[in-house]
Amino acid sequence: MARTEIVALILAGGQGSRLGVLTKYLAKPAVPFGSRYRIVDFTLSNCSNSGIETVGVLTQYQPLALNTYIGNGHPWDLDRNKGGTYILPPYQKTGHSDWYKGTANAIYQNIEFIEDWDPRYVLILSGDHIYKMDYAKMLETHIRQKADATIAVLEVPWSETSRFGIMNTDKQGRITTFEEKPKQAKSNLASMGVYIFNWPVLRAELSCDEEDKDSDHDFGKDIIPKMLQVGMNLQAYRFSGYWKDVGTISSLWEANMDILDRPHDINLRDRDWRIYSRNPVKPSHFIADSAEVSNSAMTDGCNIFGTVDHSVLFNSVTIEKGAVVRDSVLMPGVTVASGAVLNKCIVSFATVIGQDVRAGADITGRCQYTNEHLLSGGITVFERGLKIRDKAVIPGNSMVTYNEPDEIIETRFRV
Amino acid sequence: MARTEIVALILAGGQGSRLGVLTKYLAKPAVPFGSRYRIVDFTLSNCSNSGIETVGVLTQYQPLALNTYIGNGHPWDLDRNKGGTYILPPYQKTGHSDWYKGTANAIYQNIEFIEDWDPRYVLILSGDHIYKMDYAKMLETHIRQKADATIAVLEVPWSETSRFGIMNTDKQGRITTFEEKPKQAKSNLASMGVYIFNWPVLRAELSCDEEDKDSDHDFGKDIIPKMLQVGMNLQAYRFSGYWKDVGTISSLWEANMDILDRPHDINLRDRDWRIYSRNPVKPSHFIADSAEVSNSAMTDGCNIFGTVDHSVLFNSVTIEKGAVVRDSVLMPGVTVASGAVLNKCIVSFATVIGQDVRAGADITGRCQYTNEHLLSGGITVFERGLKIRDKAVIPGNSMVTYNEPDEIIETRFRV
Amino acid sequence: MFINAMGLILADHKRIQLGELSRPRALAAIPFAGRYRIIDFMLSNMVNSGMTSVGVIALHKYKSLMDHLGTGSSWDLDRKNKGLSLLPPYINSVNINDGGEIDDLSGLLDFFRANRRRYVVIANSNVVFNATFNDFVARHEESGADISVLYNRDGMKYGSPGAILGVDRKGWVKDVLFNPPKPVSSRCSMGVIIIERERLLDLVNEDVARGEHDFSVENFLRRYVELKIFAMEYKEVLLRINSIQTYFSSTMDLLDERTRQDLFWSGLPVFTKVKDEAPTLYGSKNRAENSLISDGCLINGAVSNSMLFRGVTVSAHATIKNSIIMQDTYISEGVVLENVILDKNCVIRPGIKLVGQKEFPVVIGKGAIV
Amino acid sequence: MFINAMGLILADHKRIQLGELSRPRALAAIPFAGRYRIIDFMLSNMVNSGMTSVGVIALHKYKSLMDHLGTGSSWDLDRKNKGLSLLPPYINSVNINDGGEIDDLSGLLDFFRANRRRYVVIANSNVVFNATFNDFVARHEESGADISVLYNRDGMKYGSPGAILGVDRKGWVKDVLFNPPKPVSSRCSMGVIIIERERLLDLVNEDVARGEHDFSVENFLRRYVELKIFAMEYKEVLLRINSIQTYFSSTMDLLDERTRQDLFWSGLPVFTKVKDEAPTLYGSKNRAENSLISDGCLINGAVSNSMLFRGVTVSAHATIKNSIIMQDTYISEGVVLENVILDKNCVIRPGIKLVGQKEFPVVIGKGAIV
Repeated sequence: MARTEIVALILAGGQGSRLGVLTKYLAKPAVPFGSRYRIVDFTLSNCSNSGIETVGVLTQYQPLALNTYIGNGHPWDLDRNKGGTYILPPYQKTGHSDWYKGTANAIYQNIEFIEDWDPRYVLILSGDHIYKMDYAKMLETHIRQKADATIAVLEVPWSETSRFGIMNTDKQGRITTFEEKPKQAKSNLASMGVYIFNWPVLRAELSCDEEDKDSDHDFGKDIIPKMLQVGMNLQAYRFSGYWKDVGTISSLWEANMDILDRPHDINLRDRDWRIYSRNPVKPSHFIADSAEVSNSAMTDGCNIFGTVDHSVLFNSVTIEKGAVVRDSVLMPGVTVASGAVLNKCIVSFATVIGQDVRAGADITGRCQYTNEHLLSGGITVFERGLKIRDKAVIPGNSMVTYNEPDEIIETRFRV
Repeated sequence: MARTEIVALILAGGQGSRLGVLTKYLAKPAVPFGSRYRIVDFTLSNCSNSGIETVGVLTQYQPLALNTYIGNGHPWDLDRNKGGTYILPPYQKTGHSDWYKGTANAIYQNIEFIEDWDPRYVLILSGDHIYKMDYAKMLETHIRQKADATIAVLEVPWSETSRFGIMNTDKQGRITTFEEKPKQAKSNLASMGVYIFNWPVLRAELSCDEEDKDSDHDFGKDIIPKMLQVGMNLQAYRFSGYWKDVGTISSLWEANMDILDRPHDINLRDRDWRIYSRNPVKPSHFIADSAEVSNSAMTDGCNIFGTVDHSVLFNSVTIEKGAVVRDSVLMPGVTVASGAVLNKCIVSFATVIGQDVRAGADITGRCQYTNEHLLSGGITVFERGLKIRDKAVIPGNSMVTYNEPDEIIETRFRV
Repeated sequence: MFINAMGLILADHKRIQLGELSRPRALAAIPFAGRYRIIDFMLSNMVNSGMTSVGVIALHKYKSLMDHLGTGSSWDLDRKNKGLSLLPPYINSVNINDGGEIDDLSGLLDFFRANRRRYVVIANSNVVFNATFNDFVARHEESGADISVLYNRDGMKYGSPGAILGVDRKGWVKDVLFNPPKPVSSRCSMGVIIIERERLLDLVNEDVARGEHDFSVENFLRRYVELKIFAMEYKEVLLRINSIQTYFSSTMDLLDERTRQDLFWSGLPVFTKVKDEAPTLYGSKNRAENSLISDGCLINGAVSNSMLFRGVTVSAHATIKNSIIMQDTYISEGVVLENVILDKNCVIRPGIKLVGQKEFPVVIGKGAIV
Repeated sequence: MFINAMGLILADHKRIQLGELSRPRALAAIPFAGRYRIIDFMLSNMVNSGMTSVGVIALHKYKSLMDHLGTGSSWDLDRKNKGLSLLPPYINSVNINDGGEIDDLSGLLDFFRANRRRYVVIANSNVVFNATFNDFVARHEESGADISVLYNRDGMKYGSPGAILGVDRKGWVKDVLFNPPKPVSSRCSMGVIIIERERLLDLVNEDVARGEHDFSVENFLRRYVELKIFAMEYKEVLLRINSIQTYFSSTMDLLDERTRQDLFWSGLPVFTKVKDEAPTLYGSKNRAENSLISDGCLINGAVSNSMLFRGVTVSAHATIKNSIIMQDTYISEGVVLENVILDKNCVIRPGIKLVGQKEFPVVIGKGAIV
């Protein structure tokens, strides 16, 4: 094992602009999810549980929080002397420098990093999906099928095929054609954005693609179609189980609610496939005499004096007496003061909801923060580090972000 | 200790172009030094031995080798859960992105990183000096003197003052004026490029400096003079002991020879202040019957069948029978084939010197690789990963770098 | 940050046994406060003081302690030069059963020789508080004492208080009484002392030479006539665990706001082994109040005035009152528990009723199926 | 990479004693080959096979082994879930001197329960070779055997060869002779076996039930009649350390090019604890030849056909021939050594002469001042 069998590369460079203020200071993979986790915990834990020990995280946009969150990689058992986690932003080479231009270009720019490990296989992952998957089994299939590349696919409802990259395969699972967001799909097998490549093959394709002036340098649009065109053996690896792209506010909210409504689908209590995360180091949570908690998930450091229903609370959330929180997601350190009522709200780090605030899906109307471009269904989002004025009323579909103090925002503070 | 007392930041972003081909693929701090070390090992070990546990390494140019060398920080005991080492390249923020423009700007761009640790003090270091220093003692002095900033200084010969930033101090050690490379120095106390700042003070200065369109955003040129101008308390902290800037080929060569000629000055055998490095995992070195080794340093994995005199060999160097190496520095994996004679050569990673090659200071004349701009005194430098043709003759002051095969270079290979 | 001291924790205490809870493990390894083992508090105090070298003397039943401490990484003590050293008794002969001897103190001497800090903070593991030692070490240095000892004013509070200190006006210890029937003072040793490493080495070497193998805080205090012992008061929240009763009442104290704030929210984190449990899920018909509940639980029944450790399942129609339920224990439907301590991995079958008294809680050992 | 096996190394062997070298430490912890302890080779083989879970059973004198292994980070085994587990005898009673019992096997059972891999590779620590177990585990799986055992053809080479295997044409073990006066076959067990974890658990549980507490590779081989044991040959370089003589000759074998290449330069690294020594410095008038020399030495004398460990000082006019000098030993001016083994931290005073014979080297224990 002097050479490294497989290197995983997580594409975490996108700005995640559809998540609005949630990614204003954070790369998307660092966004909190599911009471105890960050989105990237799922991919990192999958790597660790699959026995993959060398993981590069390709960042570009706001990598700092992700960098400090991943740190030495210890929470995922990825603090290896050989291998481990590496944050890979674009860098300056002799004479020139480039930001990452597309998924394929991002890998192209890290050929040197990959070559240092001399791997047989490279696993390309995306940092913004919620799922549990054993990549070792996928690799076994890849090797058995003598594939040049293997793409993980899952069945999606026929009505949604037009949102995905769709694989058409023969009976043996070999991919015959690939259609990016087809209007009339011939199959409902959608690409999960999880690829295993033989490294020499991918290296050649990346170099070739880099020369192509017309290419978008994207795996789905460019690399895969070209490989199919020249007749390479691309295999589809079928995945069944919970999988969710949390790229939009509504999908992020839904995936959080799935933890409550469909706990067995993603099953966070599976001790043979733990999802690891960096621990906040807080005491057990406290449920006071006055509290009422139902259909909810919470974790260490919460202090609950009010009513919480069908909500996901992250560590160190305080719900004061008389406050009511429903169908909401409250990120670490959020305080909801007495008398406040939240419905279908997503509140980012440490924001303080003032007394008697009313916000969310049950409040109709519009305000200066109404954002129907990114929000729907009444979901209301608060930026991190805000103090919301007592008694403020905030209608659904609002994206509350600091500009200057106004009738809704009293002040902001550093988180 | 919930907040971090002090954060160290190592400026490792410079291209180190005066080191020529030695920094073609490596940032300067990653250049091998002293048989077992990389240049940055001294600064990292100083941090670790001083009890500093949070270290940011600001990189820009070719950070990859440095990134993989530092890895999880374990060799320096800096693989902390809280703290540890962080590679900090410039990154993309919402709306804009910048490369580092000067030493002060590099720190400015990492204000967010520093703020995350909420430190009282910030230690600014340079990644290309060879010295052993207890920063904890410097911090004690800084605190005792109630300084806004403390600058480490050492006495240099009066004849060399014009090459340094010179501090003029009063009797209590408070800096009165600072002169950058003065023609007529009033003192011989030179800045070592080691600064401790009270973080709130530095943060304010950095923000102020960033606004200044005329500033070069440099600590020595801009930040320090401005602080003196407004009457802040800047203290000089006297250091005595071995210190060397290895920014040029000749100073790098000299510092390597110092290990042999003045072993007690830097004293690598001091068990109370070990210099840590990433271990190459090789067996003990082998000295054959036919070998003659004198006045030399070497380490694990070497196989010596020839003659080695007054030279510094890194791990896994092979000297074949009949080869002669004098006054040279051979980096990891170099092979010198039988009959070859090297004098005052610096050979980078894995390069193979062919049979009967003659190279270095005792060969007069010029060749296509002669470089009197960067080289003097006959020092001859070889790029990494070259195979030098058997019987080639290479005069002193040559910088051998691959362009295409010629009468000197047979081929090159990946290292 | 740069504290010039190292720590030494005594995982066992000859006089302290917690019945069923002590059976499978050392005192230091007894689970406490939902997510922790007792030792976590003292270890965190040392780490929060900036110590990077801590030894733990374990004499027996150290397996769960070893498992808990692991490489020390949870306390950031997985140092290159062994930040955390478990010091079990070393067996120096070929086979213990062939009459080998156990040599506790020579391992200890090695530890002190290998870790050169000026001072050593030696602590029993039965006291729970949240503080750093930096100021105490500085005051010890100023005092010129051979040994400094920490105490608080708990002397009147407990029936079996340990070592009561007689202290003069300047703070020097003039008298030490062990478990006196009628305390002469309310100053009660916390079992935490500070001593110079070199001085300690001399004292231990002396003990070894005398054939004395019993290393304890109390033995040092006993020497108050020949050694200058300085007493320093600790005024914040402190819990003492001396018995099942004090274990139970200390846990219940954590439900008190002030105690909880002081122990957990003063800004100094309490580190413990990370378990990567799922978040706790509350069902639609649970009733939880005035309780501390850890990660990984499933709460479908009624829980009040109780402490639930990680991974506890409370089924529907179960009622838990004034109880302590340890890790991964399963409470079936219709169970009724009051004043009960259930150790790890118990299963309480449907409809079972267990009721103890506040002063005499029912204690069920590890892994029991009731 | 994804090997479905865990490792178990037996740090001691009842029948193997290396005199002075064994006195302060377990067999596995004896320094070997300049930078290593004997166990490093087996540990590296396991790590290079992709194992992330290795147990080490140590029965006595395990202090230097504990110090050497540390958190396991040198072998990249400082895993979240304890990659490296030292399994000392667990003392389950309150005080061993009060008649407590030592329970080796229950700790072992816990280890097997906590680490779920399909196969276990169990190895004695006295064999030195460099290989991965991946192919052997695959062949064991195909064979359908209960146990597979590795052997080589060393049977005729050593006087006291250990277990000689009688093997039929298909590779099944039909006879096992321990230290026979006249070997019936040259197939000599390497003391390395492969067995399914579940099967092993059954066998150990059986042993426990029978009151049998001796866990050894040889005891498994003894059961060749009731169990199907498959023999697999290892054909590369192998050193066996059974005695001071074989320890000495094995070291000298390393000066041979082929042995050195096979053990160290085959592409599989041999990991050991990193010491961060300085580079070795050669003075102007030294004379070194045909020797292996480790980091941190100062060489000013004559060294030939020898093995120098880390941090050895050889003063001017000293002569070292056919010798093994361990870590941090100091050789003064004018010393003459021939066929000598010096343990760690020795000081040889000026002008001292020590001469042994190749078959009977002079052995000087740890820390001696001669």
